[in-house]
This record gives sequence, structure tokens and C-alpha cells, in this order.
Amino acid sequence: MSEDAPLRFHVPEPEVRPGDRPDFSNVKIPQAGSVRRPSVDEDAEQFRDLAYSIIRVLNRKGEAVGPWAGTLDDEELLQGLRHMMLLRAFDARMQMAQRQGKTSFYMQHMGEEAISCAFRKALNPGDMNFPTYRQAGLLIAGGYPMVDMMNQIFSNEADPLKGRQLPVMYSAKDHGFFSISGNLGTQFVQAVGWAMASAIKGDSKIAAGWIGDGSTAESDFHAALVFASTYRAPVVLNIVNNQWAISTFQGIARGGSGTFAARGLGFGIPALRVDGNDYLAVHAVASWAAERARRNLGPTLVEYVTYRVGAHSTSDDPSAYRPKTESEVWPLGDPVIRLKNHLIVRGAWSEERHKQAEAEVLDEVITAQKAAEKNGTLHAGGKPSARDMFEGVYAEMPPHLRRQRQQAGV
Amino acid sequence: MSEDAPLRFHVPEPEVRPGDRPDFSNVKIPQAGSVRRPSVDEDAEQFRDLAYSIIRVLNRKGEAVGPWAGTLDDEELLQGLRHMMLLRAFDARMQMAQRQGKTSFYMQHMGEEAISCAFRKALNPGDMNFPTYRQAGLLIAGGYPMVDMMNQIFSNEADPLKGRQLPVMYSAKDHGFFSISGNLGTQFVQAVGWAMASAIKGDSKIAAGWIGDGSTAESDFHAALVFASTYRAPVVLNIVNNQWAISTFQGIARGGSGTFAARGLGFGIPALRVDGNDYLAVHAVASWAAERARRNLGPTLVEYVTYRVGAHSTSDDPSAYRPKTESEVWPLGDPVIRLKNHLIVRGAWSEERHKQAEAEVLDEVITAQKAAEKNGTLHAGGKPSARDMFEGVYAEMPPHLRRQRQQAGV
Amino acid sequence: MPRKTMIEAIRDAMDVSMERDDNVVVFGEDVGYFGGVFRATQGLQQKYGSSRCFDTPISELGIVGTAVGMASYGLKPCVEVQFADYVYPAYDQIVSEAARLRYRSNGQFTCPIVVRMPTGGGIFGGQTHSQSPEALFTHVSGLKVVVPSNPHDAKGLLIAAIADPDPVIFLEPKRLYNGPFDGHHDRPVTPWSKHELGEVPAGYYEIPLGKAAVRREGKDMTVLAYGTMVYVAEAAASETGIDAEIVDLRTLLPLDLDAIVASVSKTGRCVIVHEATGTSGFGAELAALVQQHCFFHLEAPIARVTGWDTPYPHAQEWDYFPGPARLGRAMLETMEA
Amino acid sequence: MPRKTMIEAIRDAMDVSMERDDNVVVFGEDVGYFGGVFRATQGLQQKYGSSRCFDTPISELGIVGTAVGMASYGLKPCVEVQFADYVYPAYDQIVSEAARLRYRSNGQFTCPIVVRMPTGGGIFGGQTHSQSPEALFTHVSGLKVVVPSNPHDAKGLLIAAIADPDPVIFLEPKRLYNGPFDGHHDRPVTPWSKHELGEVPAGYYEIPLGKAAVRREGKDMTVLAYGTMVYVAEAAASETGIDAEIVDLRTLLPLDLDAIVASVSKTGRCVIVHEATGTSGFGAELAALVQQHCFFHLEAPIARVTGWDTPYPHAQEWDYFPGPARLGRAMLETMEA
Ligand SMILES: Cc1ncc(C[n+]2csc(CCOP(=O)(O)OP(=O)(O)O)c2C)c(N)n1
Ligand SMILES: Cc1ncc(C[n+]2csc(CCOP(=O)(O)OP(=O)(O)O)c2C)c(N)n1
Ligand SMILES: [Mg+2]
Ligand SMILES: [Mg+2]
Repeated sequence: MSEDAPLRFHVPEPEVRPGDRPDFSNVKIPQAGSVRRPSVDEDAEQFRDLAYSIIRVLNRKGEAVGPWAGTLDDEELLQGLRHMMLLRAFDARMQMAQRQGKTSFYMQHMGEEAISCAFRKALNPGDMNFPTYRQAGLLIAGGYPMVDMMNQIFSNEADPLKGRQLPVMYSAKDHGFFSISGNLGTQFVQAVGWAMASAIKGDSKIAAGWIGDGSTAESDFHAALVFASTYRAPVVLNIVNNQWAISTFQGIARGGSGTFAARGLGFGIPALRVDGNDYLAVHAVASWAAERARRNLGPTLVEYVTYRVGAHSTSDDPSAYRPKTESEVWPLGDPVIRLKNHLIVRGAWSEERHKQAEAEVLDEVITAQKAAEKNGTLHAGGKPSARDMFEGVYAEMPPHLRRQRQQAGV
Repeated sequence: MSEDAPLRFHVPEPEVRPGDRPDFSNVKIPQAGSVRRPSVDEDAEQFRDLAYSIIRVLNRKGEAVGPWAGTLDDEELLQGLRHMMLLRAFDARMQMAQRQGKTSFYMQHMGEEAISCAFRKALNPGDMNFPTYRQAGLLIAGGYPMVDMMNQIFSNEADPLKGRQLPVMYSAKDHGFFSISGNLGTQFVQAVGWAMASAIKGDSKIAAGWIGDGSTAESDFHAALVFASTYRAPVVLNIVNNQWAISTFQGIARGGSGTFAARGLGFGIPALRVDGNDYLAVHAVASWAAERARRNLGPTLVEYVTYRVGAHSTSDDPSAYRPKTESEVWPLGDPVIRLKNHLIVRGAWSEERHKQAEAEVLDEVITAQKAAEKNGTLHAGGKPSARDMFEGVYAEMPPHLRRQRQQAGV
Repeated sequence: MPRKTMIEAIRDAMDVSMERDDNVVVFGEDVGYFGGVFRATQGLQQKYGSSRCFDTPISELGIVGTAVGMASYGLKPCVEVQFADYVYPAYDQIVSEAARLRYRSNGQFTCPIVVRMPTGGGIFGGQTHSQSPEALFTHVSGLKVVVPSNPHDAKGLLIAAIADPDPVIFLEPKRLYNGPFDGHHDRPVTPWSKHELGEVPAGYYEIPLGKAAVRREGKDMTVLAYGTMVYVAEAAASETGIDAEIVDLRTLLPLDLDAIVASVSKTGRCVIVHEATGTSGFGAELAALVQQHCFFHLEAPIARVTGWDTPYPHAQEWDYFPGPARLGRAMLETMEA
Repeated sequence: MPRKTMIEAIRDAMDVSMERDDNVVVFGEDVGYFGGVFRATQGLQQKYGSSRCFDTPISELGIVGTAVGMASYGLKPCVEVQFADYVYPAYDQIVSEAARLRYRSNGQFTCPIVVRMPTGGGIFGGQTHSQSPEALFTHVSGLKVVVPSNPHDAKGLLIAAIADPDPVIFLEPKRLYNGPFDGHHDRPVTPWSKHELGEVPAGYYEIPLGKAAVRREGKDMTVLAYGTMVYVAEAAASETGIDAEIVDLRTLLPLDLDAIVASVSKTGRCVIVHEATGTSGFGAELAALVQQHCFFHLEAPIARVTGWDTPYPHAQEWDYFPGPARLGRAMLETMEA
């Protein structure tokens, strides 16, 4: 038996690195409209293949095709486009604000706008998202005031979180947006717990968990799937596969399985994979999964296939680990442009109106920013007080904290 | 949308409880010999169905049939029978010793003997197991002195672990048996790390991880699968599904997936399910998985379907949560009797020789017990010293522990 | 008044709380049908149904993680970790999530959960059934940490913990489940039915979190103790004849500093005892506070008597356990210093 | 001698150790190709190949858990947790496994791993990029805990940690990566190239674990500090004019008690400073030890200056951080007490 060849250690590597020519020819992209749409109560065993495919609605010509098309009308689509444009403009301004020292940190969504914006429209009032830092579209599409997002980012005196949280770690209970944790993964299982609570109370609200491709390796992901599977929790479990976890390509977290959606199959959880850059596809799949949850049919795992066009955060420079132009050849395109083209094909939009909308959107963001800056930015103007630092650790301040606050002289 | 019916909370329940008539008619048992045997380098996608079936070799008549038969000759099978009988006799004596107050605690293997005994014979010297508390067959089949097992159980002066560990938490490096942790699951991922190390060094040794059905819910299980999948670690990942986790039936941990083996599919890890009460089937599957690992083809996940006949531990009374006679109707039978019958069918064994062997085995265990008891038992005779308590926390005793030892006056 | 064991008192607290508030739910490993390996939840599933008391998969992370989610929905989960030794897989959910949720969301989301766990040794449980991890929680801002020492307190404190709007770590000294164990492991066990603190009023009552209790008044020294060590201290006091004042802290976070300072200011001497490993144990915080607040009253160094800085051993359990002899020696030394 | 930043010194330590011992492997999130988010492992994959320096999935549990397995095989893994704030998912593997493996197997299996992690605040990192969890490790028997304060020590200590036969938690004060930060956040940053402790000898050298260093000799009081607080203490001493002796602990577990006792016995006063939350912080253990061993030398209560008992806030970073003003006040009070 000792004639065996020595073992070799295997470390997955992306196909290209800086200096190489970006290449996604290995990514199989099914034709739009080609993936079937099971009924929400179909046995998950019957559509395992959907975890290995990609549900797409918009084809190259900008048409909406196939069984997943048709969940949205013109007006809804126009609103969706506006949300994505707003998010993109917001990102651009906040990136700039960070460079200007108005905040310490920012994380953008470039390329991933369709996911959170379209998902939000599949939810009902009272439903709860447990988002990561890259789903601000849930707020924007949910009508949360942009100025409050900025107040949080600037840690100013109007910051709803009193300066306690890192920028972009929003919390907006009334908008179905759970307080973001800086610790990856932790909230995926909390979403399941929230959904279990809704079922325990005989309520009709559902929860949505969010996690990145890289973070699926965390323990909370497993706990979430175990508990969701066992208690058939009314939750939609979303994996945003944007190909990268800071500098690490998705193959490191995914390992030998073809997809992240496949993780659900071992739990008997229906798993779908969807074109994350296709607003219509995202909305259709989200609605399907939300309906399953609401009809007490249990959890659904959804993998959104997308690409993180920007840097991981303002602390990151992706040119150190991937070809600079990789995003340009990403085969699923740009979600804003794709929806815009579709609306034009539909006859509901035009290049001119789009240009005009861009200007309006920028205006809206700048107006909000001006309002927010009146309340201060990280190092200038109004700021949360040091007193705020001692509040809210507990419902009632215990004696030792009162002593400490005194000691601090605030 | 608010017309939705209220959500209902779902908690899985076993089909029967104390007072009910035990019933396993829902457990589908494929015929022996009916499951195909892929070649070790076949693409895992091609035999996903094996995660939902049960590989069996011994049929009702005691014959070895099908493509998984034939890995062992008469002598090896006779040895296997003896190992299982030894383990069973050992268990019985140690249960009794616990009732007599010679040790604080014991955990038996009744019904699960084939798994660890047969698995051990598929390994090479130098391979490493990361066992749970219910794989003492790895030691017995590996030739570890029974008297040393007892010395550990009695926490006596010859205890190889100096009284530091709970009874049955053996450690036997030279016998490829990693130190057992009382914390469930932790060692599953360590097995993967050990296997990665072997690959990093270009060695040819492989590792085996062990976990119970209930413990697959722990985070370490997920980490193990993620890392094993990503680095294609040369490891066999064993799940012993004995239907129960203390009082909790397997449905609580398994949730909506049909099997535990299925968990592997989401990672692209080949997953097999095997009759854990069939010595030949266990050996055949273990050898197949070990060969995969050794040939650098990566990890395999194996689920052994068995039944925990006895109590969880000496602290447990299963009649509080399952029908008393449930084990009697367990459809996969008793591993010792099945192998005995097979050897008789083969013409290599007889009822008389079996009776005689039972007596010999009992003798061997009693002899060992007498020898061990000479070294003391928990509350009588020789015991590890209080000095031993301070040793081995670090390679070199730091000053604060030296001071404490002095203070303790030992 | 009826006398109950500590397990019965704890069960009673959950029962009363579930009865009173529909939002209280109870779950954990073996907690549902079977009623828990220590039987703390026995009968609750029968009474309240499996939506309010149920078994979970073996995932402490999942237990606490889902509890955090449920709490943010509006429920009040009271969960069991089978042994305190098994809480570490849930440590991140407790430290990073439960403890900080109110703060980081500025009160939008809160986390009224109770994490119950049997703690401490004395049952030959070896390194994984004996640990006392309280100091790993007292360092975490946002948590409350409770250690009851008798059935009466256990019920009132657990009711208060469940009613509390913030996360509470509730450590149950398992060696006290059946009686007030004083460390004399070679003597017959005293049951709670023979102890006045075994008297447990029926119905709802709270023992406020953050309040210590003086178990024995004394003039010569203060012994700060909690859990099992309260009885070890009582034994040591009577065996040494030292007129010690024994303060049962009951809640470690927030701590009843006033009670401590009052006692030590009076006695001028202080011995601290706990079962956990000494280095960075909760005794360190107590010693630091006492010297800070009572410096000019102290006549002798504050002594700490604790478990040694080793894992909890199996065979050497009674060498590890800080029993009355070891504590008594330290008390005598402190008197003579 | 060349001057290096602390990151360069740390990288150098890994490089030298990997060069010397084939069994040293380095891995963690973003550690391989990219070289780590703080660039501590930059170039190591290129030099030693991806079998010895590689990226991992985002699972701190998996990182430490596989490291424990590798160590039991015979390797010496030196792993990175991206921020100390993210160590909790690995806490069980560290506390229940790494720390106890040697003990419970009676030396059959050992666990020579190093878990490196950037710690401390001062970079506007908010609650999840600022924590100082050292006290959560000093309570765990079987671990060693190291906190370097300068490039010279960082290299020597990390080399010693990697060579050590037992598990070492290696906390790197991230605010010191580029220079000796003294808490005056509004002043220009001093780089290591301007500090003599930026001098890092080439090649292999060890700073033994368990030995403190006196950074400033003084007669009037002892300041016990580690990591960033060493420079805060230097600033406070010079700003208050107090002739303080500043002891840089360097290793918290095992602790150099002799050095501490020698200093406090001489000065008669002691102030302890750390950035972590006060309650049950490592300062508690220090205060408890100092009062125990120097009781009759102490002329004033031992003061602790620490982060407050709140999560680490974002905007109020400098209110939270125990800077030279706050420390100076406590030093003056201690002189006057
Ligand atoms: C527990 C934990 N470990 C590590 C980190 C550091 N970290 C922040 S983001 C990130 C990458 C996450 O990648 P992915 O899940 O794919 O999400 P994406 O950023 O791509 O949206 C890492 C490693 C963290 N925040 N929390
Ligand atoms: C981390 C942890 N949680 C809980 C326990 C308590 N416990 C010991 S054995 C057990 C059941 C394990 O069931 P399973 O994994 O099916 O193994 P089996 O006993 O059936 O072999 C439990 C809950 C533990 N030892 N460790
Ligand atoms: Mg990603
Ligand atoms: Mg089991």
C-alpha cells in the first residue's frame, strides 16, 4: 500500500490574476427564458437542477422572456430603474465623501444594484431583512430617507445610531431592515430565528437572510440551514455571489461544488440560482421564494450570480489581486443598462429620458447630502455626544456605567 | 396579500414514543447487493443517488452479495467477529463496573460494533482517526491493550492519561487514535486539518473524522466540509447515524433532507450511505473511501445507518423517550449475529465455536479487568497524583503553576 | 411554604413566566419532549405545546443565534445550553450579537434572551462537564451575569432574568441542584428539603438583578462568594471559627458594589472564592474593586481562593475544587496577615 | 541596523521561521495571494509556495480547527484572524481544543499553533475593528498570550511564539503598525523609522515569552502597560512630570510577575492601563496580583485606566480610548492619594 504516490496539496486558484487577460469563458450562462419555473409547492427533489443553472429573464436584445417573466409592469420597472440609479449615484457621492474625509469608511454596490432593489419589492410591509453591508438597495427601494443613511455614514448629530456604528452599518426597523453587524454571517441564522418567531406566533410575516459568497463558509450559514430545514422556517436565504470575498475568489469558499445554491440541496431546501444583474429575474425569483415562505412551505435558498465591480471597500484596491478590466468582460452585464434597455424595448423609456433621470437622481442625492452635511460630518460640525456612548448599553444604565460616565465628565 | 393563512411552526416528531408500538416501516431498506459500486475516480455527480440509498452486502440468508462483496477473507472475517464480540463483552463489563462505582461514567456501543471495528481494518499504520466516544472498536480492532482502556476508565495509577480525562475519552497516538474531546464535533474539522498536513508534506497517510448524527448540526461539521472540499483533503468523513442524539431523534438534526449523507452533495463531496450493521459493507465502503483519499482524489462522506441499542450513557434512561423494545424491531439487525451467520453460511464457523468464543472473549475481558483493577479504580487503590494535575498544561511549567502546585502542597 | 430542589425551582420559574407571558419560549438540546438532561424543563412541552418548548439540533450557535432573531421579533427566549462547557460555539452570537444589538441599533432592536447553563464541578464530570466560565461573560459589556445559590433565589432571579429587557447569562451551579453542597464530598448530601432557602414561594416573584445577599453576618472578615462557594464559605467559617461575613453576590454583572464595599469597610479583610481558574477569573475583578474602594480599610491583602490554572481534571476533582479546608487556610492566613 | 515598521517586522518573523523550519505554514483569510489586508504575509506565498502560505475560506473556526489538526500532525501553523474582533467563531477551537490538547492527551498530541490577530482601536474601525479581547484568553489555562509594542519585540516575540511548543495568541496592536502612537490623535504620526525600537536585527532571534521590559525607569510610581498603551504611558509621564516607571508586559500569560513586583515594591504606587473594557479586563488580574504581592508597599490604591464598559463606538473613538490625558489624571490622583 505504501506504493501510493505522495499526496499533493490542492489550493484552488482563479483562472486569471493581475496581468492576465480576464476570461469568463468557463462560466456557463444559460439562455434567458430557458430555465423552467416550478410551482411553489413542487417537491424540491424535482428541481435540483435549478441549483446548477441560472434563471434569467432579460435576453441580449433586452426582451423579457420565458416562464419567469411578467411579474412587473412598466411603472414598477421604471421605479426599479430609478432605485438602482439612485443607489449608484449615492455610492458615487459617498465614495467621494470618504475620500474627502467626511466619513471613515464606505462600501459600494456597483454592479449588484439589482439584487437588493428588486428583492425589496417582493416583500410586504412588516417583513424583515437581515442584510449585509451590500444591500443598501433595500433601504432605497423601501423608501428610507437617503438623508438618514448619510447621517449614519457621516456619524453626525442626526445619526440615527448616535455615532456608535461604523458607516453603512444601518439599522431601520420600521423599514424592515435589521441592524447590520460587522461580523460576517451572524445574521443569517438570526433571520431564521425571526422567521421561526413569526411562525410560532401564527403571524404572516416572513424574514430574509443575506450573506456573501465568501461568508457562506462561516458557521452561522450552517446553523441557519439546519434550523431552517428542521423547523421549515418562513425565510428566504439569499447568497449574493459577487465572485469575490475581498481578495479571495469564490472558488476558495465554494470548493468542489459547482455552485453555492447547491449547499441547500443537502438540507432538502429548494435552491435556485438567478442572474443577479437582471432586475426582472431577481424580482421573479424573490417573489417565488417569498410566496413559498408565506404559504408556510418553508425556506428557499437563492444564489444571485453577480460581480463586484468596485473595490471591496474604501480600504481595498482590487488591482492587486484581479485584472483591472475584469468587470468589463463580466458576461451578465450591467444591471442598470440592462433594465434601461429593456424599458426602451418595451417602449417605456428612451435614452433622453434616461439622461434626464440621471441628472434628477444626482440632484436628489446632492440635495440629500447637503441636508445631511448640515448635521455634520465625521470630523466637522455636529456630532453625537460622548454621553451617547454610555447610553443604550442596557435598557437602564447600571451603576458602574453611571460612575464611568461621571468619571468621563460627560 | 394579508389573506395568507397564519404561519404554523413545525417541529419534527418521531413516529413513535414510549407506549407506542415501535415501527420502522418508513425506513426504506434496499436489498443487499443492489447498490452499484462506482470506481473511486468516478465523478461524484454521477452517483449522487448513493447518498440516498444504503449499501448492503449481507442478505437475509447471510450471504455476501453484490459489487461491494469480497473485500475480506475468512480469517479476516473471523477476526472481525472476535473484535465485535470483544467490544460487546468489554462494554458489558464496564457498564457493570460503573454501576459498582469503579468509574464515574461509561458509554457503550451496543448495536454499532461493526462500524468502528470494520473501519479500522481499512486503514494503514500511520493513518489517524479523530473519533467520538463511540468508536472504541478502533482501539480493539487496532490491537490497543484492553487493560490500558480500562486503566483510563478507572482513572487509576496506570491511566495513560493520568486521571485527567473523563472515562472513555481515550487517546492513543501510536494506534492512530486521536485524543477524544468531550465537545461534540470539534474534531471533525481537525481531521481535515491533519489530512491537509499530510498532503502539504507529500506524505501518504490519511485521516478519518467521526461524528454522530446529532452532532452534524454543529459548526465544526460545516467547517470540515468546506475545508475538505476546497483543499481536497485526503480524509474520510464518517457520520454514525444511530438514530438518536441522547433523547432527540435524528429528524431534529436532519430536518428536511432525506439523509445525512446528502449534506456532502452540496460540497461536491462524494457521499455514500451504508448499512452500519453489516461488517462487510462497512469494510468495503471504508476501503473504497480510504483508497480515494490515498489516491489523492479527496474526501468522502460516509453515513453509517445503525441503531443505538443501549442508553446514551450511564447517565441516561432511554425508556423516557422511546419505546423500550424499539431496538428489537430495528430492520438492520444485530451486527454480531449477522456476521456470525455469514461465517456459518461460509462454512467457517458454527454455533458451537461461537459459544466457545463467547466464553474465551469474556475470559479475556475479565483477565484484563483484573489486571487493570490491580492499578486501582476511581475510588479505591492506586490513583494518579495531584501532582499530575499540574503537569502537562504546558510543555514547561510556568512560574504561576509552580507556585500553585506548591500552594497545593503536592 | 413548599420546599423544592433547585431544579424544581428553576422549572417553576420558567413555568410561571410562560404562563404569564405568551412570548416566553424555551428550547435547547433535549429540552422538549424529554425535559432536559437535568430535567429542568420537564412537563413544559406538555403544558405549553411544542411551539413554546421544543428540542433543537445540537448547535449552540443555532440555539443562541435563532434566539437573538426571535428576541428581535419580540419573543423572550429562555434557552438552555446543556453544560456551560458547551457554550463556546455560541460565544460569538452572545458577545458580538446579543450583547451589542441594543447599543448598535440605538434601541431599535433589543435582545431579551436568557441563556441558562449548568456550571461548576463536583460531579466527576471531567474537563467538559465542570467549567465555570462566568469571567468570560463579565468582560462583555451589554450582558448581565447571574449565579444563584439556592432554590429561592434561583426562581426569583430566573423570573427576573426572563423579564429583563437585556440578555442574561444564567449560570446554575449543578452541584447545588439537589442540595447545599459545602465541599465535603465525603459526607452525606444534605437535600434542599432540609434547608430554609429550599422554601420557594408559589407564583411570580422577582429577585432583582444586581443585588447581593449577606448570608452570614460577621465582624472579622468578608468572604465574597457565589454559587456553590457560598456553602463552602459557610463551612470554612464554622470550621475555622472565624467570624466571617459571607456575601453571596448572586449577580456578577451588574455587581452590587455597595454591598461589597459596606462589608469590607466594616471587616477590613477580604477573601474571595470561586471555582473557576484563578487567573483572570471573576475574583480578579472583585479584588481590583475591593482594593480600589476599600484601600484605606484593608488590614491584609485580599486573598483569592480558586480553581487552579489547569483544565478541570477528572480523578483529581477534589484536589482541584476549592473546598473548605483550602478556603479555611486562606481565611486564617488573612486573619494573621 | 535597518528600521522596519511593525508589519515588516512581523512579516520578517514569519519569513525567518518558514525559512528555518519546513513545518511552519501560514494561512488565513486573504493571507495567500494578496498577502493579508494589513500586508503582513505579503510575498510569503511567492517565496514558499501555496502549500505553505495560502488563502482560506472565511471561517475562523475552520482556520483554527484545521490548524489544531495540522499541529497534531507535526506542523507549526501560524494563522491570521483578520481582526481580533472576528476570533469568536474560533473561540471553542481555541479554548476547548488547542488549549487543552496536550493536557488531556498527556502529551501524546500537542498544539504548537500561533493565532495572530490585529487588535485595538484608534483607526475609526467601530465596534468590529477595534476590540482588545486579551482577557478572554488570559483566563484560559494552556494558552500563552503575547502583545508586542514595537517592531523589535514583535519580530522576536513572534519567532519565539512560532517556536513555542504550545498555542500562542499573538495580539498585534494595529495602531502601532506604522509608528509608536501615543494617543495624541491630533498630532502628526511618528513613523517607526524615527524610533529606536524600530531597529530590527536581520535573521533569527527570540524574545523569550514571559519576560516584561522596563521602558522607562522611575521612582514615583509604576505604570503597567502593554501594546499601544506603552506610548500613551510615556506621553502621560512626560506630560504630568511624574517620574513613573513604565513596565511593558509584552507577555500577559505567563506573566512576568517578578518584574512587576520588583517595580511596585520600589515605587509604592501603581497605575494599570489598557484599552479593553475595564470590568474583568486584564487590568483586574494585574491589580489583584499587585495588591496581593505588594500590599505592604502600596501607598495608594491601584488605579485602572481602561476603555469604558461599552462596545467600542465609532464617532466617539477618542472619548473611549484611554489617552494620555485620562491616564495622566489617574496618575496624578494616585500620586496624591
Ligand atoms: C467574522 C468575520 N470574519 C472576517 C471579516 C472580515 N471581512 C469583512 S468583509 C470580508 C469578505 C466578505 O466576502 P463576501 O461574503 O463574499 O461578501 P462581499 O464583500 O463580497 O459582499 C471579510 C473577510 C468579518 N467582517 N467578519
Ligand atoms: C458542544 C456539545 N454540546 C452538547 C454536548 C452534550 N452531548 C453529549 S452527547 C450528545 C448527543 C450526541 O448525539 P450524536 O451526535 O448523535 O452521537 P451519539 O451519542 O448518538 O453517538 C450531546 C447533546 C456536548 N458533549 N458537546
Ligand atoms: Mg463576495
Ligand atoms: Mg446519534
